[in-house]
Amino acid sequence: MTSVTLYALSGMVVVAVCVYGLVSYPHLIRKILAINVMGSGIFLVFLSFSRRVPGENPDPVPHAMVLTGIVVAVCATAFALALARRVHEVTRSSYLPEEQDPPEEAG
Amino acid sequence: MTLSFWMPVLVILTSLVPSLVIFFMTDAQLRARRALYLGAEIVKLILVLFMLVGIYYGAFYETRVALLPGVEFLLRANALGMFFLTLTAGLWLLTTIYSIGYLESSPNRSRFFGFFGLCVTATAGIALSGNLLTFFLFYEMLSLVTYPLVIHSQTGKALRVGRTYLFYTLGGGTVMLAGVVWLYGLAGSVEFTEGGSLAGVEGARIPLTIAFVLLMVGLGVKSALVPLHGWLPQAMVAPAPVSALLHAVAVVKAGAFGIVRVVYEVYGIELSQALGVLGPLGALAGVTIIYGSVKALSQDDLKLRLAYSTVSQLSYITLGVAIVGSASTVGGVVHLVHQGIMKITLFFCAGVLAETIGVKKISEMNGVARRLPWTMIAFAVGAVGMIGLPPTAGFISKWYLGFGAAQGGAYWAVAVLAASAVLNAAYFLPIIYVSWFRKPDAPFEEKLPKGRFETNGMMLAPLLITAALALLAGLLATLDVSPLQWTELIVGREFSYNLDEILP
Amino acid sequence: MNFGDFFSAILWTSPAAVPLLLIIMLALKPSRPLAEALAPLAAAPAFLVAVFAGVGTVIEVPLLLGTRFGLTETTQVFLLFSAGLWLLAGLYARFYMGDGGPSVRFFGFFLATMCGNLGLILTRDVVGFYLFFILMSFASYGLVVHGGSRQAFRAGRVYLILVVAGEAFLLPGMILVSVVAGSYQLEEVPAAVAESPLRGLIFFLIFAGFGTKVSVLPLHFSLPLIYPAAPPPGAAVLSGPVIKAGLLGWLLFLPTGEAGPLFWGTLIAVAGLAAAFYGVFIGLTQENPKAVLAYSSISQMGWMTVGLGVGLLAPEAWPLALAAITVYAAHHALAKSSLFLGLGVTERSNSPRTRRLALAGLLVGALAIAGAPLTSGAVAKYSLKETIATAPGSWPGVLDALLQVGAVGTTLLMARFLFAVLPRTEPGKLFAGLWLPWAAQLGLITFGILALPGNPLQTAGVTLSFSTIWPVTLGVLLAAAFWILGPRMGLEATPRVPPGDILVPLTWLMGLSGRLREAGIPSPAARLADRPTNPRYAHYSEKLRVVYPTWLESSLRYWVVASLVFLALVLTLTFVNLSV
Amino acid sequence: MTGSAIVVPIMLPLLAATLTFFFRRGAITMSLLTAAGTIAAVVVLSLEVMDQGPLSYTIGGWDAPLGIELYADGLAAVMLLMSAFVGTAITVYAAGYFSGKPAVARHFWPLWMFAWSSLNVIFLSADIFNLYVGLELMGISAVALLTLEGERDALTAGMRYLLVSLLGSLAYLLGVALLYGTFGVLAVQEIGEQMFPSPATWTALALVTAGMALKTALFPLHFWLPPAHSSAPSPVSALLSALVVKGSFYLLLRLWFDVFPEAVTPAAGQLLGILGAAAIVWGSILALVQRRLKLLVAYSTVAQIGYLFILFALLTPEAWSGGVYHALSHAFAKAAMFMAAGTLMHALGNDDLDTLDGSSERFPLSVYAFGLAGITLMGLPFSGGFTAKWLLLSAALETGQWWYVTVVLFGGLLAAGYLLRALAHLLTPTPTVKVQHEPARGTEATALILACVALLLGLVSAPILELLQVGAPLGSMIP
Repeated sequence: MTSVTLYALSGMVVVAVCVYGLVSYPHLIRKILAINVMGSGIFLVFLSFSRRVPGENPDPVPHAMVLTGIVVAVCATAFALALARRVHEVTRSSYLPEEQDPPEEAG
Repeated sequence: MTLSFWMPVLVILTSLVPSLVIFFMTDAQLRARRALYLGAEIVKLILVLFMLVGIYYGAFYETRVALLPGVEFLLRANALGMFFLTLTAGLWLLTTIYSIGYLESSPNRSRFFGFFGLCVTATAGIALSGNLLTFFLFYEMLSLVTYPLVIHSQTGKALRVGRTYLFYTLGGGTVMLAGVVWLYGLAGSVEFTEGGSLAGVEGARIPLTIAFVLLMVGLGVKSALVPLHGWLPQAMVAPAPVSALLHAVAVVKAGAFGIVRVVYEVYGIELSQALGVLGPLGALAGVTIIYGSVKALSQDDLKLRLAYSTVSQLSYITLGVAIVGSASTVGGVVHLVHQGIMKITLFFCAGVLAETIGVKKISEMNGVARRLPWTMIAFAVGAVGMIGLPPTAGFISKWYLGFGAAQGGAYWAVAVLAASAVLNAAYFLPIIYVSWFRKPDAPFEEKLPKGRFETNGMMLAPLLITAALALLAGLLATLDVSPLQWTELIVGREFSYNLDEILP
Repeated sequence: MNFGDFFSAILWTSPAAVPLLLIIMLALKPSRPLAEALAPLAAAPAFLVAVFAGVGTVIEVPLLLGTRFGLTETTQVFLLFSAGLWLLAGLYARFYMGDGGPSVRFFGFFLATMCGNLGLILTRDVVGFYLFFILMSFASYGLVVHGGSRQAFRAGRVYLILVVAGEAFLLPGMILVSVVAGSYQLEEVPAAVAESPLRGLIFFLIFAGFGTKVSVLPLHFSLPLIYPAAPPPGAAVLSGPVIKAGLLGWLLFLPTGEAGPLFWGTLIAVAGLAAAFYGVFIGLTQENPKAVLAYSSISQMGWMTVGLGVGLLAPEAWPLALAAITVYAAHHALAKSSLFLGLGVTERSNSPRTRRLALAGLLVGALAIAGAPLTSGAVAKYSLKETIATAPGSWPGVLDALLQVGAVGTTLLMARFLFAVLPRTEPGKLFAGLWLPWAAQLGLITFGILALPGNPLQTAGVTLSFSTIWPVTLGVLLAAAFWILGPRMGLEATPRVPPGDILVPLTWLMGLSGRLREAGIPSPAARLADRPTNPRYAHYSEKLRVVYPTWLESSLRYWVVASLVFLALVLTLTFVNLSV
Repeated sequence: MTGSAIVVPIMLPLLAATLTFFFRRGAITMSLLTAAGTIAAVVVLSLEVMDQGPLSYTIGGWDAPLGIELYADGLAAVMLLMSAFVGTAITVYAAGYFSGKPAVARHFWPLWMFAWSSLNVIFLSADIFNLYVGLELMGISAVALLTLEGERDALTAGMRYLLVSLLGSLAYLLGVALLYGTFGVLAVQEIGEQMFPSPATWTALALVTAGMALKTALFPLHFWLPPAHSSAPSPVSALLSALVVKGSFYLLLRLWFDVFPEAVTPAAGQLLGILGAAAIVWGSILALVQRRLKLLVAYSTVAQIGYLFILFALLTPEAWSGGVYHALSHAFAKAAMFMAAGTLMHALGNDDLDTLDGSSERFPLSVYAFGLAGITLMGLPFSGGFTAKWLLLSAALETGQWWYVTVVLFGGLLAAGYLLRALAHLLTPTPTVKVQHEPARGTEATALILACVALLLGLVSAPILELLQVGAPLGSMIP
């Protein structure tokens, strides 16, 4: 297993874990975190591709993309956190409305 | 861009533009509105007559614009279209005069006249459509612009009915659209041509048959073929001029006109016969004729009775189309106009009764002829025409229909006509009877200020004119300007029928 | 069109056009007095045409589908007696219709009926005939209901139903006739019908269609209602020219003079015989003199029908039959309407002298109907007898005997009529205008025979044969016997059949569904329609429409669901691509 | 026009976003000027495309992969035209709508300009990573706009929307990573040329498609849309429904037809088509049971989005054009509809259908706008919706997939059903119509004009369709 594959696979594992987190934890902060970390997992996948051809200089493009991606992710996370706070202020709850009631009751 | 190109457009614009302008007028700008409206109508009528003469002498008017790549918007004046257009333009003028009298003091007149004009625009478009798509465009437009007229009073009932109306018409339109698209797929472009534009399509019998059924469903809704007629009696909540226009010219006639177009100028009579679709269509028309009449018998509401009568009468046109033969075709097509002038007379009368003395039910009509003799004379003329008695226009239609049917061996159709005559008599004669021979139960409630005539002159004049026309169209059927002669021209020129089968 | 053509068009259409013109003048206030004054004379142009215009000319007028006018020998006779009767009835009506002058409405309908009646005789094409026939049929409704009583309106309704029913037969009949003839010209109709494969159908339609007017059994039931309802001048034209129009319809449209199945002739002859005797039997039970006359008309029309049947049985002798029917029609029109006019005079006679005179007049009319010697009735019966002789097989013997028996019956019926008139009188003013037209008519039916072609003395002699004398004598004797002996033997209580006879069970049948409904037995259709919506369905519908979709929709919003759906989509898309 | 003008539709709103953030006073003027400038630039660009075929431009002369390459073909031009005209109308409407709410307006203008800019970025970008950036920017600004007024429903809906949007974008990003890993390039055209089916490309396709389906709210991933679109301030509802969902749809269209055509199987297209058909039915059914006007309109969006996806199943030039044309006319009509609904809601206090009874007496223009927009949504002549439907139907019949014919036609009827339900309320006269706020000047007219344009789109479809054929992936439908 090359390092490239290792990186890529571990990135995918991170993504998968985060998807699980996003799905199963109703708390907003956890969800936001899951998404944030999921972004990092994808960046990991990206970076793994920068050394596609062994022996050559690493491809700079994924770096540029990851940098841009990080900026975007930071913005998004910041905005999401701010929004979550507002939601909490207004609704006195850190959950989305449908997640507050146990699903079986709603059904 | 020549005269030939612009004439059809002009005819449509003469009603479209004033209607749009009227939306922006207040109810108070009465005089300006009337002047604009009547002016437009007269201009339109002149244009139509100009074209009519032109067509008679073989002129050619066509507007062709690409709508989609490969799909054209085509307006073309031919004899059949002009026939319908003339009816539209003429009755529009009369209906407008009538509505001016009818709606003297009601609110939202600008809206009313605006949509009214749009309705006529759509009908003119239908008349001038040169291909199936253009026809469909105006056909759907008609459904829409009539809706505000149906719900004009905006009562809960009117809105409910409006909804029913739209469901029927839009539903029909949707089904029809499938047929239209399919035909375009099969034939490339479906223009209305003499002998039928699909005549050259090889094979594809099943798709053609299905498309025919789809088209007939769409057209059948408007022309109120049973079982698609449910909306028509309900639509009676509309003001009388609207009912008049709905029943005589615009909506129902558009459907019937479409059936004529589709059978003769899209499929062509030979293809239609080969597909075996005319038999069921005729049977359906026959059922509708009887069913509508039977239902009319039990209605006490005058307008409702007239509505069911329309259901029945409309199918004469379909019947004429479905029976192969020149005489029945003439009978069916001429009924487009004949039924129009007769039914509009009846609705005008119903409106006068309601507006002048508040009579809406037949059970309230005892002795109304003493109060409104001229109106009831006109009513009687219309009713006699509906029964199909000579010398009215209705007789001519029925005679030709029966004649053609008998010539073609469709004796069942003759029987249907006879039965229908009896039923028509059974629901019209009692009305004439109570209005002329019974004594009024109580003094009539006078809803209009006393004037020179028995009712508002603006309402009286149109109905007398249409009644006279209904009489003259029958009496002078041999004259060159009569609807009958024009129909024979159409049938001979555009449907390529041999007119020798028709007796001189 | 040159002036000559134009003039002849005016001339030929005037019998129909003048009444129409007068109707319009009546409708408009300014010209009303003039129209009222002229209305009684409206039939004058027709009379002039009948007398002076020749047979054979046909002119075309561009009305409807092209209408043709003209006269044949038969229609000339029809026009002659019809126009004459219209004139007389018009003059009579002018004076009869109340002190305030004749009512505008009556004359409106009178003129319209006249227009139809005279028009149909003059017209030479199918459509024109149909037009005028319809006009006449519908317009006479106004004459029927003129009195405005409940009975009048009931009679009118029954009459209209029959008219409409007749229309239902006529329209297809006319259409088929035109189709098989390939022409609208009446001249070509009989031969074309006879040769057509559809002749059976056409025959039936025409027979039934005009049968409603001729009052052939069982379409006869309106007559006993409408005659009593209509005022005397109205009844006079209804019983005279109007009812004969139906007969004329038969003459013109049935395949007369052509070899056809004998079945038709038999059918018609039998139908005629049935009506001839049925009319007598039911008529004898009537109390109202006008109803008696109505049944007499049914009976007499039956005899004319017999003539037609014989004519169809023996096509080679058709001219003879035609002549007989025509003479009979003219006679009956004159005689029967004279009785109605006379009834009016009698009712208004308030002095014993005038009353006696009036009764004497009625007696003359009644004798004419009975076929007494020297009256038009005798001539009519004689010509019918001659026709009967041409019938094939054993028909002549049977018919001849029946004709004699019928004559006895008719005499009895007339006697019944006279007895019924005796007690009746209505106060009113008796004008000379009522007497004169009536007297003219009586003159025509008695001395009119002298005007017939041929030697007048010979004609008179013919009417004096034994066969005309004995039935009348026997009838008179029988009647006298009844009159004298009846009360003593308790024969006064003859069974009373209500006027319209079979109408009674018919109305009962027609009203059955209504009565059932009133009795609380709904029709199946009504039962279906009345079923209320099951609330349970409404509940389910609400669930299906609103509750379930909303629930499903909100459950999609759970993250678990949403994410799983998302993942499922990703996987499906991958799988879908892999799989191919 | 020199090639550099292609950046105007991106730069101008971006500039305006910055300026309006700092200078609140002239925000409206600046936005209107931006709108006018964008329209001008877009029209010129479209004429150019029509004239010369697809244009491409590298910003600052930096070539890919590091530079930013812009590309405009017929599809992009049509989308730009859509965003320019609808955007301008939204600007005008918002100027009136927010006139009484300076605090909200202050944030609205920069965010709106930002969203507009990012939308144009998506339409013009020629490489898949830039598309990601545009997508994220659009998503975030959309959520921010949605939560502007800070109401409870809007906040929770916005939160949900944000999470969904991020998930979708990340799925897309992962797809981009896989593509880059496979091909080593980012330019749309180049990947498209090299494309071959492989597990990596399949996975990438699946991720990208699912991500975009989520962001476009394709059934059954539409759950976030109705609450979000219905609770937003009305101009925002309009721009979300009309434009933002079209952004992600556009992306999907680009990728499927320009990047993945070699890897896509018909079965995948059928899957999307079937989901689209389901969306039409499901969205309509839900719209039929709504009690609130804006929710009804939002569910109508769910249904209308379904039409867009049918083209993936039909895969003919007509279907492709029809789908795009539907996106176009829907943008105009839905914006008009949300504007009209917003006017009524604002004026009458809430948007319960019962409350809206009789609004036609007071606000005829808005009700007309609603009705006219409805005509387009129902797909009736002469509207743009009809043209779209016509094309889709002919394609469905041509390919023999008659069930789509049924769905498309039936969808029109269902649309008529729910719109008439709303209209019936608007038209029912009631004696008590309590007007809380008079609508600001021009808001009603804007909605009406948009609705009219949506209607007229049917009449002028020939030139637009012609423009659309420039560089069309499936080949031109014009013979």
